[in-house]
Amino acid sequence: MVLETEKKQKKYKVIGTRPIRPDGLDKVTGRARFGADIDLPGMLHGAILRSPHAHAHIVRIDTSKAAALPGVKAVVTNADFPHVPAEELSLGEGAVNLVHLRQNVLAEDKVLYHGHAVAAVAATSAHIATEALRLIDVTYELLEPVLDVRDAMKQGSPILHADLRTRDMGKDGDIPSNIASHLHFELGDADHAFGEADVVIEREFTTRMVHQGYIEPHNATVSWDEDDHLTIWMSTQGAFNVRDQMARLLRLPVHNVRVVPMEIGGGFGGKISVYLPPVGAILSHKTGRPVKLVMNRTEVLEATGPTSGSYIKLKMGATKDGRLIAARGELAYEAGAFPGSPVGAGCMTMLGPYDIANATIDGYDVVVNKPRVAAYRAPGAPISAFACESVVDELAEQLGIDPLQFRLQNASKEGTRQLRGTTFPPIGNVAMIKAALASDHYNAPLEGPNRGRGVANGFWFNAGMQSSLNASVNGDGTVSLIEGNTDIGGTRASIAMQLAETLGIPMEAVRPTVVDTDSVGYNAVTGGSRITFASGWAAYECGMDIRRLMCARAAAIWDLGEDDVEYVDGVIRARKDAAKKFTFAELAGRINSTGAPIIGNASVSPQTVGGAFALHIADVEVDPETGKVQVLRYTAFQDPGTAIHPAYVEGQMQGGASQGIGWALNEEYYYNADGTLANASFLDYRMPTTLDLPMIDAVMVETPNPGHPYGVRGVGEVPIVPPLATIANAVYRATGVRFRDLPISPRRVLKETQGLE
Amino acid sequence: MAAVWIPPQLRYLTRGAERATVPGDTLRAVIDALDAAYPGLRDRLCEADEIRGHISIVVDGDVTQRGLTQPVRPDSEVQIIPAIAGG
Amino acid sequence: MSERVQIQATINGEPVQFLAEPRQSLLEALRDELGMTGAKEGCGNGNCGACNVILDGRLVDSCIVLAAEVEGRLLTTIEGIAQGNHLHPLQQAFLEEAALQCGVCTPGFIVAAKALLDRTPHPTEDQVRHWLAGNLCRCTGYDKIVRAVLRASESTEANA
Amino acid sequence: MQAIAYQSAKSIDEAVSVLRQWGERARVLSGGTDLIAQLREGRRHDVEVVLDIKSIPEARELRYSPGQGLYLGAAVPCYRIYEDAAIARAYPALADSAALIGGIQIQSRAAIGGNLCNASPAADAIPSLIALGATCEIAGPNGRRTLPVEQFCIGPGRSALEQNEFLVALRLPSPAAQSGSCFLRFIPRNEMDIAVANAAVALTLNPAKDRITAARVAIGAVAPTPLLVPEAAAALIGAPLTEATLERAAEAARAAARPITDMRGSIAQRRHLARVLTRRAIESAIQRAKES
Repeated sequence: MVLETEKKQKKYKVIGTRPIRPDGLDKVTGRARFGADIDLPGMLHGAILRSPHAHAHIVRIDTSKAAALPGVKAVVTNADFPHVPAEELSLGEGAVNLVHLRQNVLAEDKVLYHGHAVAAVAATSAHIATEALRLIDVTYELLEPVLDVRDAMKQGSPILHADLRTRDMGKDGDIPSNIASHLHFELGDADHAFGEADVVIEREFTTRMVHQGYIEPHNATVSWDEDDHLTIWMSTQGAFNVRDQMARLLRLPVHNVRVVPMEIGGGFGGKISVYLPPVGAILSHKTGRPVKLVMNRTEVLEATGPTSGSYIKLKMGATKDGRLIAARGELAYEAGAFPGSPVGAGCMTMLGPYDIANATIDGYDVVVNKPRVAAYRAPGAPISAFACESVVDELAEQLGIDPLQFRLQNASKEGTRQLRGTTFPPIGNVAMIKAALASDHYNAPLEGPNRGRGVANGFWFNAGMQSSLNASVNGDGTVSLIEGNTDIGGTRASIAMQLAETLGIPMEAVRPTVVDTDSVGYNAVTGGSRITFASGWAAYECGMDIRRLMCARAAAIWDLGEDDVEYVDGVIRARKDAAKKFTFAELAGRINSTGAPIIGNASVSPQTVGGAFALHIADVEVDPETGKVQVLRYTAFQDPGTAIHPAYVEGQMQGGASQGIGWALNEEYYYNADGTLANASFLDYRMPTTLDLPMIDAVMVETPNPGHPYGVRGVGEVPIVPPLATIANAVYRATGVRFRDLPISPRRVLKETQGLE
Repeated sequence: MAAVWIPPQLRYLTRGAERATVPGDTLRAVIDALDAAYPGLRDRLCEADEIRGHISIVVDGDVTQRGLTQPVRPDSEVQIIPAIAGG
Repeated sequence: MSERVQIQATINGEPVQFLAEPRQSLLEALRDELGMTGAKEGCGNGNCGACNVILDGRLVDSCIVLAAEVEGRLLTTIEGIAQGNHLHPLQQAFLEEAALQCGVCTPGFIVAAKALLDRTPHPTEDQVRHWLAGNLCRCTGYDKIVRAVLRASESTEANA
Repeated sequence: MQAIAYQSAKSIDEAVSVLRQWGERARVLSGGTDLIAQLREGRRHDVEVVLDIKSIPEARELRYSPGQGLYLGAAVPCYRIYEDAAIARAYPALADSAALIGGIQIQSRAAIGGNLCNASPAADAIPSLIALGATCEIAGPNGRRTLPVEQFCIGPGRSALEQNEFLVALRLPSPAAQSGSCFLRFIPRNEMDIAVANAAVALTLNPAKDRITAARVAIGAVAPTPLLVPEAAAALIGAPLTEATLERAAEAARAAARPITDMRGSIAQRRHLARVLTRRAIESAIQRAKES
């Protein structure tokens, strides 16, 4: 359902429609080529030996028996990598230290988590490669692991990295620490404001590591040629990022590395950093043959992706009349084995839905003996929103104000100053909350015992970054669009639609193709909710480029000045002579008989991302005897700016909501005391099934982003921000118990409601 | 003159000042002017001739993708924040 | 390298002979020996449904079937759902309902839904959800998938 | 995974001779949903031969008659049980188990016999088999023998099968008139999980349907093996159908449970669930008995 806050004239022809996606046919017939579907002549299969321990020195690795197994062609360890300097490498958003990246890909002198890669084999079959792993003899000297963020921050805790110092806005501490960085934000005067508050609530929250849970495991097939050219076929959110990471890690010129992005079976942020390609590269270099590596599910869960477990202490204050005036927060996020948790975004998004003048927030990025975290859909924001939206809910309750009304009267709007110091451009927060207040769901009675309704809001920045693409006009009036962004959720459609809109032609006349890193200009990752925004903007610029070229060509044909020709609704016409006009297809048919081919080019780095808000409503029922929570009804509201392809916007909203519901209820990394991960399978890492979710109603409340030619805001990430607190607030109303530790699993519900440990 | 918000951790360099107004039509010029007023600030923000990897600079509400060449207007607001990642 | 054995089966209506190692799963044989890569491996232990095929009329996870077990049996894979260039109503409904995002679970869902409609031509939403509970999708929240299956079930062709 | 050989036996004798030849290095494949996953995950390095018993007539036969009871071949997949209306009516707890093991895909292959032989403490079929009084038919080098199903599991993953023996079939007695049974399990999701706890109840009512004349109660995932709980049955037999009776039986199940804490559940949670599930299963079994 699309609700518009401004009466939008029917100004678009393509935007806002729901065409079939260009890559759909291949995906419903099984023809689409994903990374694991690659098969090359002479290809070897790789496998990786992983640490059974959470924290240990590697004393010795004996690969001789494995190397002797018939069919094994190479065995490698970290020592096979060239040395790299300890420099930062930008991953588009955020950065990674090259040494840490290399140590994560294959452990150097220490293993830092259960599942940490230690050695790798290439063999003539995948089965032989895994057999060979059992023949590699590794001697470990065990160290005490530290698994919880609060333990890791304590003095005297086991230290993961002897050289790690706490970084504080560009300045480093002087003693070894597991606290990789400390962030500090201040807005107004929180101390003073708390003195003026009538109601103050302070609570503590914890969350566990959770995984993105993409269905397709990581994969990479690498061919290192004799002339040091490297080709990588893989599943990645950012082919150019992979190219740059590989060039730096392997000390190769960038143009020696070509990355071919295959279809990608989900990423959610977890397929940006590299895991397999560097290993595949050194195996291929050693054997002179292409090497294919595909993770199994256990490897995916043990050694890739999760987002942080956390501890948050949050205090908020409000006046009697229901004004939020002060917040103080302390956020500690687990980074896993290497620095880089999303605590900064957690701090900066937490208060985004509110106009709150005084806040002091501290953030801590903390290493623990668990896998290095990766980005996960609005990284950091769901965790802090869980805390904030729980406290806000409790404040509203204490003040006797309806929880949505309370959110409305404190809602951030254009001009509201945020914690990071910036003010909001036009945003849709208020309109969205009003739509939720007026909705059928919020006004429907919820009857029956053990049921409750919860709401929560969420904010995410969205990202801009670099996009490049080009498009060729074909003789029959069709357009071939070349782009460099992996299409995870329908972006071929949303980009092609913006080009078609700009050109005034049907979407079906545009054929988009995602190409490799040698075949199009630089593109940043498919992430940060940026593709429909930024690559869509590039499509607009590219379309405008084509329009100019088409007008110039028509002017030449008619012997007019370029200014005498205009482009209106897909028709190129002389301004002063109604008889002189071409449809797009007519002029396209004359391109090659009148001059050079017409190719539009665009490269952009837009910044005016607009910001996105989501508000969710959930009804739940709790079985008081078993502690199980069933979601009965769920509605997601969101401001997409302009929904280019509304069906895929709804899909993002529904998908984000369901990931968040899983996070709230049953998903968690379960560690044994020795630091081994106990539930590294889809059997015991409990993502929602069809029976765990209701239909998820998606309501788009459009407030166009003035910073985009078509008003687009990113839509992919923000829908995962509110569900954690939405569910917790609903369970509170069903049980009378506030759940401040996730997940709200049956075990935890029984513990909190019946004292069953 | 552009208004620069000084993050709390760097205020020891600005003698406690939360805001500084400095001239400059690019981010580089703004940071140079800041460093002239408050020596040491540039080193905390930049490495070689680039913004440090873990720091983002926001000009008029948007995280700059253009680094030190980012244009700055006389009425611009500039914030210095930790870099963030998106998924 | 263990001894490869010869296996004969009927796949998507065609008699097929192939060689496979006894340790290879049916999924591995389809993908690596027969080049039929439509079925995907998502978990390798029967907990996600991405590898679904229909074996003698029953829906199975091909990752936990040995290739050697299919000797003499009938298989339908995602590659055999469309009739030539004519999409199955389920495939058409998945496209029109936008019931896929990344698309990696899609072949499994379509094969599973086909097995459902083959025996229950007009399922309720509950029946669809129950039948598809062995197939994981992480992108969609299942909403549009369930709608697509229900929509396809309204098509008379789906029951042909 | 290591190289293996695959053998499909056509008769019990052929299967026994393969087992005699390979001993511990052979494993029996019925549905394969546990075994193949274990092999692929590297948890069965010792296996060199997989012996498929699906082609042995006695292992794939499913036969029911009200007089003879149920003959359930060890390799019969789950769906054949719940899709057979007469069997599902006579042995509702067994049908409950068959419909709860895995998703549809798993039920196409997984066999009740295989579920038993895997001997998981949390197995979804075993409590039902115990409650319904099943007997195991076992073949081996010394011929055939039978064993009450509650004696089959002797530890997590360990069964009473002797070297070179295998399970051919299960026999379940015909239910008496006015009988009902039910199997329930608790999982955090609604599909694709291992039971945190489970319970099966089979009982018979008197002709007036106001008293229980016979009962068997079994619980799972709360001890190293699924447990028969005679104390729970004793609490039911002859007692009036009151809340207090049900609670006494449920409490007996709770008392019999001796679970562990692991990633799937805690000791306190499992004991509690043993009580809740037992009581709910009794209620459902009574209802089914009344409707039978």
